[in-house]
Amino acid sequence: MRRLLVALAASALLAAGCASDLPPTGASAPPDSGTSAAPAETSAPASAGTGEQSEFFVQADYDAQLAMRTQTAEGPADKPWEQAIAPQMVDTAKYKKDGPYHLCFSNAAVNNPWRQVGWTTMQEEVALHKEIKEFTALDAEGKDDKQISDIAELQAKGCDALIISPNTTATLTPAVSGACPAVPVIVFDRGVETDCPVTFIKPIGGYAFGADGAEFLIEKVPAGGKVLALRILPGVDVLENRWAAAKVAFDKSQLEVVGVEFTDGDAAKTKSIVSDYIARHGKIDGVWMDAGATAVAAIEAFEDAGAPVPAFVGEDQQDFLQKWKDGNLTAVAPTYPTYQWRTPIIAALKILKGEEVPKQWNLPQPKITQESLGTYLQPDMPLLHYALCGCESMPGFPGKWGGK
Amino acid sequence: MIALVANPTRAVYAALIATLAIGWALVAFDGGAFTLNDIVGIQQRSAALGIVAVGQTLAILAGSLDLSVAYLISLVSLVAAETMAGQSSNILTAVVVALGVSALVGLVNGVVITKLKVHAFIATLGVALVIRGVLDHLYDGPAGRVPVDFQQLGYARIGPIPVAAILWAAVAVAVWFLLRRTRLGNRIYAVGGDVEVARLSGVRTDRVVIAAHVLCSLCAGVAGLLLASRLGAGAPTVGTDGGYDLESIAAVVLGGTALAGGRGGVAGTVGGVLLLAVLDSIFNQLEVNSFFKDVVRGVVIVVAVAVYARRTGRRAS
Amino acid sequence: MKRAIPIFLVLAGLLVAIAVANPYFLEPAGFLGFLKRVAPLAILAAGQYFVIVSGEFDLSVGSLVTVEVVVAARLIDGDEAMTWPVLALLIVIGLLVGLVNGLVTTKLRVPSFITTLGAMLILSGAVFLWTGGAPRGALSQGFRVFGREGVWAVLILLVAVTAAVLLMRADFGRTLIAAGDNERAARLSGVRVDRVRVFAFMLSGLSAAVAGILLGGFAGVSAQVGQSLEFQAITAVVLGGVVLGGGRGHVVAAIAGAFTLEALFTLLNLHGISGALEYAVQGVIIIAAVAAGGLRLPALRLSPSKV
Amino acid sequence: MEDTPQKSPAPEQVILRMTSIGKSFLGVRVLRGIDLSATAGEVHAVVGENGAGKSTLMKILAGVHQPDEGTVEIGGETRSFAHPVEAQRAGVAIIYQEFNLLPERTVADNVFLGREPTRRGLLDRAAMDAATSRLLDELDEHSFGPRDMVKDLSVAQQQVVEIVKALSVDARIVVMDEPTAALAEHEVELLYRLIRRLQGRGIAVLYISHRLREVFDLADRVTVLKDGAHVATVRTSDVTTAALVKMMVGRELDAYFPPRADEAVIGEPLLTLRDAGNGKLDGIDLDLRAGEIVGIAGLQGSGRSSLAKAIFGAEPFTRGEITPTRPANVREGVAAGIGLVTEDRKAEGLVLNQSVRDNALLVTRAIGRGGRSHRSTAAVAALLEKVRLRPPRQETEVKYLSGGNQQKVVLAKWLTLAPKVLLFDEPTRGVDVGAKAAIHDLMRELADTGTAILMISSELPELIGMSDRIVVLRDGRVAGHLPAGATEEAVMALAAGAAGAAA
Repeated sequence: MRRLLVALAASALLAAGCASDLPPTGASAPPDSGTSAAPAETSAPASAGTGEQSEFFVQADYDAQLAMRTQTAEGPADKPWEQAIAPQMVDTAKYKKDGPYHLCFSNAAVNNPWRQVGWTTMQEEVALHKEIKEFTALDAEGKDDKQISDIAELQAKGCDALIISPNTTATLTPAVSGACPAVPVIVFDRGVETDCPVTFIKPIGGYAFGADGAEFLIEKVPAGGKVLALRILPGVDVLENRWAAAKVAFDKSQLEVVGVEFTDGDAAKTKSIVSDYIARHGKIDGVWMDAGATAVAAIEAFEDAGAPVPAFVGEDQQDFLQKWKDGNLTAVAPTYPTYQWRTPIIAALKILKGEEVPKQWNLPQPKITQESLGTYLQPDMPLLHYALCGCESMPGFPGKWGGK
Repeated sequence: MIALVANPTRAVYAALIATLAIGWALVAFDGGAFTLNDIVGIQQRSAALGIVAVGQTLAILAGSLDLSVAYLISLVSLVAAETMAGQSSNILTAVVVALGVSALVGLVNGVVITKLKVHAFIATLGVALVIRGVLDHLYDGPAGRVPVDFQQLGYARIGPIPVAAILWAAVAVAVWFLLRRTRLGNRIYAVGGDVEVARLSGVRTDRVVIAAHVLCSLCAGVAGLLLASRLGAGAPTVGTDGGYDLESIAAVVLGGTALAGGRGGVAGTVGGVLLLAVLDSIFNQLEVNSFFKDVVRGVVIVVAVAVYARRTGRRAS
Repeated sequence: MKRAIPIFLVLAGLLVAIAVANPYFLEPAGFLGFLKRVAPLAILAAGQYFVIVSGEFDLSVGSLVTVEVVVAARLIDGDEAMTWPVLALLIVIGLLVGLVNGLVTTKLRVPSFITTLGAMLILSGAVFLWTGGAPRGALSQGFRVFGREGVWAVLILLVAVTAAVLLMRADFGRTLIAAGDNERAARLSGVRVDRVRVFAFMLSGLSAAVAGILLGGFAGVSAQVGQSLEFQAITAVVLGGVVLGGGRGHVVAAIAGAFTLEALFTLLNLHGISGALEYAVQGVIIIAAVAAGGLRLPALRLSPSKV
Repeated sequence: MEDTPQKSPAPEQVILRMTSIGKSFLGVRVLRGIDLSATAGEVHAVVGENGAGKSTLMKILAGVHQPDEGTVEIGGETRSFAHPVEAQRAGVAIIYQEFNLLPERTVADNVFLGREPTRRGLLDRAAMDAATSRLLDELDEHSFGPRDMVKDLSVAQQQVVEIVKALSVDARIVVMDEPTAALAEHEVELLYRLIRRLQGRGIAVLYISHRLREVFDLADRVTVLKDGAHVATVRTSDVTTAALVKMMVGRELDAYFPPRADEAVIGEPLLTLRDAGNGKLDGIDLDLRAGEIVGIAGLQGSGRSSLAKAIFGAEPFTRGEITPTRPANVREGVAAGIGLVTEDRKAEGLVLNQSVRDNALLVTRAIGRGGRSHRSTAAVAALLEKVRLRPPRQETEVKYLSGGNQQKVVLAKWLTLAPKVLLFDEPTRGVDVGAKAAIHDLMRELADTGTAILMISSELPELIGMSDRIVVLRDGRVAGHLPAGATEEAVMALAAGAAGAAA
């Protein structure tokens, strides 16, 4: 099949007598054989109210991620961004060259606080390394098409390594495949459906995130308690995975999921939805969220309704942590650490120095609990700061991140 | 200089050349240089917006406008990619189906505006919402797969010229030809200039407006196909992420076409799109952040239209 | 006012349907919650009404709402003492943006669609340029009170509605609608057409400032707080039977349009038609409402007619 | 009148025959039992006062309106037109006062709009240009070509474009609605030549005009309408101007006008112009005195409306001495107590979608004069009573009123100003007879209470009947002064210049 496509592509090229920026590999395989894994279990107890299992659910990935939570990461203990869980190292000798280096970065967007914190962190990481003489970054502004052009443009800039944070998994795959032969490619955050990048850096993943929160609620909320699940929007793989894992956990539990709602990540909408549920059900015993950006708005809905704030799942965003501490809440914060923005720079330098790197670089993905809250909450950081930036010891801290 | 400003089309090209020159200098000062790759980038970057804007020109010339193009682009990319399902043999069917869907949306826009007498702003905004609802309901994320053959549309080049740019040029020339050399084109200007005059001259004005909308939607459909070929799949947010609705209107107006209709043309629109693309490219070279870009873009659009308004104002008084 | 009757019937129907589906709605707290939720959009609709009835558009209000909230958060930065000065500043910003929109539209004769489209890009770009991409700082509790406590929101809504009605009955309002109806006749009667239009834009800017204060108060700082509010506001106004192109429609009907839109969302949510199809339903209803209104526009007047 | 000798043209030559045409709008009968016929090569004038029904009749012929009664035969066939285009296809071309042209398009584009020739499916611009050129040549028009933009043409040239458009559809009937209204004197001559050429091609020309001189110059026959009814159709050679005027007016001139001002009532000048001028006017000397109605006569384009607009401040004077105030813009004019009742009520006088009340208070509100009491329902009721609006409903939208009532609302608007000077541009155009008298009475009452009034009118009987003094303009200058009760001939002689004082 693939050969046929390649042949077709080749003949098309010949026929047109023209050049193409299209990668000749054609349809490429996903990085892991996840798609061929057994179909997800879709049966759920009707009472759970969690609906059908997501079509994004892949059992093998789920199992792998949940297992990774308990595995010990290799690497320096005080630098989680340099740690890797169960690394399969690959040789990078063929990329070895002398510095100084020109690194390039195609960024999907800087359109939300998480990316903002990450982007700042990455720039500071670059500043730490004298051997990087030039760092060229293009912002795709959340547009797939622009990112495809950006990647093509960066390839012509004589980059020694190309870091890509893809805007969308499926649609950026051809562009990434196209860049691989020309330059060592490092992909992080969202993945692509090809294994051509030298390394793919990510925290453990969405299943672990979702499960961390759900397990917390199952532990804290008495049996029969009502749980409200708030999701940002459907269709984003990372977010789908978070919910899928939570769903699996809830389905096995004695909790009643009274609703699964989409908030568009809009604080006002979140607050309205939660208010409606409080009004309708009188009492909500737990709130699960697939991202913490609107957690505070959801908490406020309880405050404004004069209801006690139930067990909450948030994220490592400063405003939530602050609220948690001030309100002495029962809460947990799974994280999708922004320190992963440091790793690609480190990885790029390793590659260019010929040091081996993990093929899939699984970063540890801690969750913030009541016990560790004190260590992560830094009072003088802005409300939309993400605590797991791993940036506290960087020279620009805290000013560059807007802190005081 | 006065002569340049006297004609919006000439003005926008003058601005384009000036921007290129200034951009070149700035980039050189910054230690970079415009390469062949950047030129290719500009063409690639502008092709999709260019095609949409050429279509939007038709709607605006006819005294209307179309806010539904962005969602239509997403819809078309999905319809095409799903119909192709990775098979080269399905390409033709997919293109036909995709363009059929586009034409249908254009027809609905046109009919709602002319027969139900709903203001174009509301009509196309309403249709946009309907498409959005359908998209959200049916699709969770990228879907379908575009075969490699079809991806050539988005990636192949003939020498330094990307096929996408050739497609854009072809669409622009076709629409230019339509406006200059066909009855429909003539009547689009007439209807946009003065509906009553056109009606009294025997022009079936409703049909002209509907035709303009169908063509506008077809252009959006072509852009959707192009984007699907670039992405290798259909994506429910590709149209809105690109901001093709308001940006295409901005490009048209930047090109000197009057928002009220009846005056302007494709040449100006092409200039407007290229101007935006060159600005983009320069900003990319200088790694200016996207917020600053928005500010500059907003200023450029308002200033350009203010300059054109001064021109027509002087003539009127 | 006669043409406004349908919107009130539709609104009444929707409210009854909501009450049937959710009796809590009839309790004071439930209804207060609804009012609190409607308030920002209703105020924006009132502001947008002034602009539309004068024959123009204001697409910049969504961005402006975001700007207001982001500016407030950065300047207040959790400091209660800053609350009042910043509130005053927000009002000034709203009025100033309206002033610029109005002057560019009337004096430079740029169609308001383009002026405010440009303003939309400039505002959102500029504010994030200033804050480095994401909102910074924090709102004070004093600031949050207006949006969080239903009583305040409802009070502000009442004041806004009353002010809007009084303005439309005053000389300003009557000359504004006259300018939207027939600019030339208004000019030849001594109406300062440009000035009343500029005021209309300033009122729209002011409404965005107030809506921003309410929305920021309601749910806190967010970068997308104002997203697509401009289209919602225009939709609400048009639902109220106000004609794009100017000169016709009542401000109370425009505000009722906002209530209707919000009631529609609430009802769709109650019936589980959230997210996806909500938009489709909204789209169909807007077109149907305008078409059923039998509005006949002589021409698409997107640009100010020349005199 | 009906028994005026009338020789029917030979039937085979008759191109148009309208029989017993009747039409009502909203229950008001505007036309009844109208007969009209035209033969090939004939110039047939249609005359009548404003509101006589000329325009409605022509719109029926053009397919804009459909008749309630009667038939339209063209070339012997009974036709009914649902749409203007059908009338056009049947060979009826209408040249409206306001041209139906697209300023942003070329002459050829305009001529062939809606019927563009094609070759192999493509627009044949060469053919369009050639055909347009040919027609322009035939009309002996060489001052512009097919490729020129219409916006760059003069009014007279645009009229030629309209005529070329009519010729290009092989029109058999060409209707011209007040074609000389916007033309300068020398351009009128050219128009005459054009019309003769149309005649020569066997086209029937229906010529609608107020100007009896033109009627006698051009027309073979003339049909007189009055109050929506057919009065007579006569050969121009069989009738005198006086007889025609009598048929049109149907009454003694003075019968309907309020008595003129007493010398005693006329007071001090409230406005004095000395050597005033701007782009369109030059060397104007004029006094407007309290209690006096000054009539301004002149052909269209002589600067009558410009004079009113200049005094008002809408198109201000740029030179000369104007006392006591020289408004630089409308607001200054209004603030100085000057009001202007514009010629085009709908476009310039009223905000049609607003209520009677809103319109009546528009000026008050615009200048923010007076307190709340001025805006009270009672105050507006008193105002409407003063202008005799019937019925005096305040909340009715103005667009639903008759022309006469609309004009009364315009008047009410200015009365709130208690104007020192009130300028009337065609105050009774499109107003029915009853309302006309009421408006005339109101004007006189205003004058009697000390307002200085300037009145522009194309209707000489009205001008003569109302004015205490007449100033005649020609080409933007004062051509002469006439006392009250001057004859129409005297006015026309001055207006058209001695040489042109025919008829």
